[in-house]
Amino acid sequence: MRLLLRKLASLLTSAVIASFVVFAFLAVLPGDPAEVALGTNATPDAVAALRHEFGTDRPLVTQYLDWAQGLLHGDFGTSYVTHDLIGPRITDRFGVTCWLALGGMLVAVLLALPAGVLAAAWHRKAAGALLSALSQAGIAIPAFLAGILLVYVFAVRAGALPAGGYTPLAEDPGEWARHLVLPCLSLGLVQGAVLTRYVRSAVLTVLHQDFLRTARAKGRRRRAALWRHGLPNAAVPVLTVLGLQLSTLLVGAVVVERVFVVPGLGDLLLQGVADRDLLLVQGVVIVLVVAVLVVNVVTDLLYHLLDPRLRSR
Amino acid sequence: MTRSKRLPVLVAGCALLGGVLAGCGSGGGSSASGTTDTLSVGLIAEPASLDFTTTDGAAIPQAMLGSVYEGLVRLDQQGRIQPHLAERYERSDDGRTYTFHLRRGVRFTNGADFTADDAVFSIDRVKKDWKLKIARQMDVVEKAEKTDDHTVKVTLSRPSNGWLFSMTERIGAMFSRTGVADLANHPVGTGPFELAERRRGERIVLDRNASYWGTKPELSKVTLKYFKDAGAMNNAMLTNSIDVLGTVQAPESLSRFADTNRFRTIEGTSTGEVVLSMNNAREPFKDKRVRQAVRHAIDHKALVDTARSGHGKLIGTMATPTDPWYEDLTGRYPYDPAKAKELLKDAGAEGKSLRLRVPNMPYAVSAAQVVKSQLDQVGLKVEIEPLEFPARWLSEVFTKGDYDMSIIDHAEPRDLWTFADSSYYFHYDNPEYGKLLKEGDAGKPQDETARYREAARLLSDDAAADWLYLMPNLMVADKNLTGLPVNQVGEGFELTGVRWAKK
Amino acid sequence: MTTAPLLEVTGLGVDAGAVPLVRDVSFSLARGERLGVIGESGSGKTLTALALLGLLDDGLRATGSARLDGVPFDLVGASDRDLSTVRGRLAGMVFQEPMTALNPVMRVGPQIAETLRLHGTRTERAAARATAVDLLDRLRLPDPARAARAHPHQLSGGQRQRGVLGIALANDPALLICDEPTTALDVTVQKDIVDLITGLSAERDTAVLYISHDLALVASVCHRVLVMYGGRIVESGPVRQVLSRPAHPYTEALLAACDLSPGARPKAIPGTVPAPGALPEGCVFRDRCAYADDACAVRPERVADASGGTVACWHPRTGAAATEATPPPVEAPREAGRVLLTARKLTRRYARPRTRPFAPRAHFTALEEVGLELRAGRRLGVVGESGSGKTTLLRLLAGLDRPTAGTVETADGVGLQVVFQDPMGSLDPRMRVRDIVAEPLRGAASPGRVAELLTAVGLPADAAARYPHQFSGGQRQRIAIARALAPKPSVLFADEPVSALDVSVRAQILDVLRGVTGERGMGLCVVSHDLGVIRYLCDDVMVMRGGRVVERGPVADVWSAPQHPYTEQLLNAVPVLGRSFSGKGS
Amino acid sequence: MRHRATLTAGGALVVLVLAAALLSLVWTPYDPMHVDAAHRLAAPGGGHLLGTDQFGRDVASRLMTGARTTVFVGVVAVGFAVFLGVPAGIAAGMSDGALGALVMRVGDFLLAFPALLLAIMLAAVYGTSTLTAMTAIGIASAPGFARVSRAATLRVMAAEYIDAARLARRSRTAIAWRHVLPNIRDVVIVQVSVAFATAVLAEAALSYLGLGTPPPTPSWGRMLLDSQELLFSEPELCLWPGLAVAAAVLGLNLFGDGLRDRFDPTLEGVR
Repeated sequence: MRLLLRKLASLLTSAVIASFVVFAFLAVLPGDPAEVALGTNATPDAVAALRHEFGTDRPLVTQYLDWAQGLLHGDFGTSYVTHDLIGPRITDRFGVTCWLALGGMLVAVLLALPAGVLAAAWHRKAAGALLSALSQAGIAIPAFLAGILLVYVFAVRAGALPAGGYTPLAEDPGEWARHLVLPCLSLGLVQGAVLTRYVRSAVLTVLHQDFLRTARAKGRRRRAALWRHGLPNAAVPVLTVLGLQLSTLLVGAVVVERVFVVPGLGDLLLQGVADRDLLLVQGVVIVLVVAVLVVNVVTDLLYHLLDPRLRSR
Repeated sequence: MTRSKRLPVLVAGCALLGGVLAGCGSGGGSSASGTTDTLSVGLIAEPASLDFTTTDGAAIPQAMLGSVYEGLVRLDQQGRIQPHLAERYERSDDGRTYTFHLRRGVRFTNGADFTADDAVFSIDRVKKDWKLKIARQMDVVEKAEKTDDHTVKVTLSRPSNGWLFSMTERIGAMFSRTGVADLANHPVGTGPFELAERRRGERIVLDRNASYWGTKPELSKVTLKYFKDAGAMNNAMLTNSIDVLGTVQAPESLSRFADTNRFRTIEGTSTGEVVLSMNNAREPFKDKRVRQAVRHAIDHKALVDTARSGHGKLIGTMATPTDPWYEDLTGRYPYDPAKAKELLKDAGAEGKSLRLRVPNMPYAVSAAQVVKSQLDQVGLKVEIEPLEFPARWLSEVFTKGDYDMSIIDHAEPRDLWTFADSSYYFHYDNPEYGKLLKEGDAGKPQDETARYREAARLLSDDAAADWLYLMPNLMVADKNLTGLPVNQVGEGFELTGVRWAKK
Repeated sequence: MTTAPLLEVTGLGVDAGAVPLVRDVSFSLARGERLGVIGESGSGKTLTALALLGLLDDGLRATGSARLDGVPFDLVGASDRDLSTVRGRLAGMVFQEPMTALNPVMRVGPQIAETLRLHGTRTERAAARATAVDLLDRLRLPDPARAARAHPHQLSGGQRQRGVLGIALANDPALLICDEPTTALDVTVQKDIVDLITGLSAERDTAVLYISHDLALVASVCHRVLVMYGGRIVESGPVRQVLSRPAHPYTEALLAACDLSPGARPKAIPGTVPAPGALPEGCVFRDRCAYADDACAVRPERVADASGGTVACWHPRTGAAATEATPPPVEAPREAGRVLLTARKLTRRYARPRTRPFAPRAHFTALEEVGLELRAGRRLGVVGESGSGKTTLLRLLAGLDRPTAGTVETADGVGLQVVFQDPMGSLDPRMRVRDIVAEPLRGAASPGRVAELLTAVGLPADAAARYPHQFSGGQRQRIAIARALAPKPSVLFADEPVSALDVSVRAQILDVLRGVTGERGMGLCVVSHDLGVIRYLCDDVMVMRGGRVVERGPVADVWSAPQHPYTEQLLNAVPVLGRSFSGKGS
Repeated sequence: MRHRATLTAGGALVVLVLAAALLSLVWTPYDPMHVDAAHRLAAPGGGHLLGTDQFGRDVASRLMTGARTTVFVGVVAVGFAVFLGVPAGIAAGMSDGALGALVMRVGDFLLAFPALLLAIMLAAVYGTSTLTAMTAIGIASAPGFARVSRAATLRVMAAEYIDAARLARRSRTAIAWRHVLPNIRDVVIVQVSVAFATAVLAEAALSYLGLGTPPPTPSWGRMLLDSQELLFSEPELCLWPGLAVAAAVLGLNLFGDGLRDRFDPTLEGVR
């Protein structure tokens, strides 16, 4: 409980600093949002009026405080470009990105757990070397390249799955799933390869630990000892990696969204940058950063929960 | 205010101005929804609002003009001005007075009759309430008066052919005196369609206007589906969830629609000239010889073949085939690297470093790479710098004029005047050219054609810029659809004539 | 013990690929018998034990035969499935390192209960847990119920080893294999564990295979002993006979090297333990043996000798232990010189991490009000178990740490240097020996000075150009001593100077320390947990416990008449060879 | 001796990429930026080893020049990260308490801004260029260096030879130079190869998003982006840059693993 409070406090500090950094960073963006909104057909008066309407003529500190205060209430402000509330747009997109990241995570875990454990258990055999080699190859392939290859195989050649696009879950669950398969695979295969290496190394470390020998000395068979005593211990370092990976996936989704034309946060972010939609970019970045921070804290807490050595401290 | 003071609608390629449909027809077939009287059109770039009187951008008139709103006059597929809500109109000999005889029995979708009062109201409103610079086109109007319920007399402060043309565009749209309360969400017009539903981020649905004055559309419902990206739209077309792919972003993707049993590719002209602009105010382009050298150095055919997979008509000046003054000037500067080198040598501009600052749109970046390669061949050193569009490109290139060369699609129709304003980012400064445009604008319609043709030639000869190609109006449609327009001539998206072929 | 043996091992070998690690190990073990296996690191004693239960690492392969009474198959070469029915039921095992032998994420009770349920001794979870608590109680763990609920990290080393012992003994096995079970523990704890093992063995007629490098400990535990060297058994026999009248030169040399008793003159075995695969042809001990001759080029068979033991040697020793042959060195009585360093009321506290924000910091007192005086020419030993504060004291005295309270004063011109415990970690692996030795001289070192220092500690002069990893542990410790001597300090501190070294080279290092400080009239302060080392090396001793000094005085006085009960307990806990032989039946 | 095979294979791939990059400085089969309408989308073989792209540019030449971009970005970004991260890590490791905690906090905080996010933000402010990409990747990789060098420094500082050096009255800087740096060198070198691989991936991703090296300078990510449109008709155009990225990353990873195993034999087989 104390730990939870402490972690939350540190999360809050980080988030505040992050919001400040993001704001400061984007405040120096060239390009006046009011000018952009009105396009080439704007009069200077109109620009000034709009600038006032947006509040971009106020001092930066006021703007920051205003924005940060809004954030606390979940209010991300109104877009300079599209004139609608940013909050709901981010929420919409965040859901999509979350599905992608979670789907990718699922693929990665389903792939890496068996592959990593087997690669470790067979580390002196050819099959183990093969698994390691495959995971090495997997790590070397960027997610977007995996995406392109998957599109080629499953969409272009086989025509079995859509090459891109997205259908909301509420609209058609079947189509939703069909559209998510390839993006999640391309995220998951690569992260799975990375994870496989960590699982393998965690299991290998455990394999060489005394308590596993103790377990076998008490009559556990090799595999049962690994399963009952080895894996719970190997899970501890793997969990940390999982947390880091979920963060990686959240951000990695940006690229994969581009490959598969999925309307997620990354897509929104790139659009915001192109439109010079300052508030939108700020909003998306802060959401991503806070998401990463939250994932880190949750991982940390789980880590403490899983490892009694840390728990009692 | 001369016509030349107008600012253009700059469109970064077909991305923003989708295919514009016009034409006639009626029939059967089956739509994305399986019925024969509905249509689904895929477009890129959703309008942020439905009110083009306060919000700029090509997407709103694309969706609204011609379908929901109509003007007194309209453009036909050949780019000629035809009477529309006005049955006919007369131009006085001095060219300062236009008398419009309004069609009777025309009703707004809010039930009100369309009368001379509405026409005057609409014209005055542009002058009074519109916030956009485009409204300046109405500055030339001295007064608009109602002669009787169905006649309107418009008096101009000086003769202007351009004004009549602009009445076919946004500013000519007729509004109801009682229907302008919430234009952003509840547009009220006289057009063949009315707004049924608008879902932000997804679609605009238009229903047939049951009380339309003219030939009623075959289609009872049209859905404009907006996509974030060409890929998604292509997929939608492939999976039959749209019937028309309103704009083909990358010509390379046409290969996916090669199945002639399902698809038809429509390629026509648009009003978008893809211009390789050269900053006339800066060295080395102050020197006409350097500009000429650039025009000689570029193999336009090769450029279209490589950067556009061959899709795109070659043009030689700021005019399109649907402009009355159009003539083929592509032979003025044939591809001739030797000549280019010679000109550069004469001008002492060999080995100059040039910044080619282009919007980061695929068509512009593609073309830029070819331009760079070809200019490098004649000894120039070109550095490509893609800038985010619209924000950075607008502020750095368009507003500040901080560039040597750029590439952008000038999508606005009849935009010769952009070269007449020396403060415009081309910074082309030739009084002779301005004079020609002024005379053309003020003269009789036939003078307009002659003068403008002359101006276009002058522009080309002066190498005020280089015209890489004409952006094609490239669409893919279900093969059973007929009545789709081939050419994109104006701002609006006319759906009236589209129909499914009979079985 | 006339019935069939419980365990019969014949021709056991272990190979790593083509490299033989253990060869031709044969012995038998009767019910209730305790058999010791003695050897230095690399002798193959642990591998032998692991091979018996099929617990060898993946790359290793066992050959030969090992039959356990009541098991229908040969333990060597049996499948994992078959062996798993033997392990934990008929044979239990206790490992060297209690800190890692238990599953860190599982409570101790369930780990013991698991063994019970695995072999069907108890089927109910609750019953198994209850039995586990009983077991811990029998292992004399205070508050066994709480210990069963604890995670391993919440227990001390001794408590953990009792847990491991609980796992091994849960199903009342006929055979208990102990691999250095107390090496990682303090002497007083070691005594408890050893007493437990011998007690339970006697009570339940459990046979014990007890592996250790500590001769005295084996002597106190076992009836019989096997001496291993180079992967082979070189000698075996009743413990008393083997350790008092060794037949094999290696046993003899080992006994000589580790005898630090008063008046003894320990003698190191020349050379180092050869790596597996680099063993000489013929007798494995040939190249280090004082008696080796041409005959030894042929490997001697292990033959029974008259007194019931076996020995593999062409020149078995028959006489008494070699220690008696060399008289103790005669040292001139040393005068206590001037006071070099005075420490007063040294206290050191460490802050514990805050348990919650803004809570007052909790402190842990490592050292409390300790004072002492070091004089020229005197050697002070500081002895204590883990957590006694002895290392903290040394760091404060040497100026490596600052006291929370109290003062350390050094007389004018007095330099301090330290010889550290770990000869691996105390030398920068990236530096050449000459740079290491010259470092305290700060560039003022001539090659001659370095050579001189190296010679003083018994290293060849060409050592200067080499890197630390090219030396053995003993040699590295000599380098460390040379470095410490370089700036001509008046006081030398030594922190457990020999505890990381093999038994056979300890004596050398102690002699070097004694020699260099004696010659230079330096003050020496040695910190050690090993009472033998202190007694051998020092004039005075300070016994520490829990950050305080419990007793101090001249070594001879403290040993002969300890004043404090803890000192007495400590002294009694240390197994001593001679003492072990008395009062033990076989 | 498995690490030897890993090291050799990885080294070979790395050398291949480096060689291609260096060679491209003086020679490529064709001008990688030369547009040739007459030979667009030429099949591999014949005059063009790997064919040409939609602009008729020689793919092999572009791959070679792309290697140069990759190596350049990697070297500068990783160099920047080393320069930033290693001193910070050593300082944090050598000073107990506040400074160490601060450096680690900053590092943790930076971890919440992955390279991609940084690059997007930087690109928004300073525009897309190789420099922004390099800076973003460099900043994002720095915490990794700080982290490993701090951990390694802590290990070194716990060694008794540091105590010995303090007894020899060595100054802190001298200890850092003479003892810490040489002893964390291996760890840093391994991290360099890991970070380099990450940099290659990040550069490719950024170029693919259009936020990296601007055209027409060939970069592998950009080539992938450009060829994606042609996936349906000319899929092999995606293959070459894809293979190049994978080979470079694979090579660096294998090389790093090999080095790691070689420097620390106890870790052989364990990651």
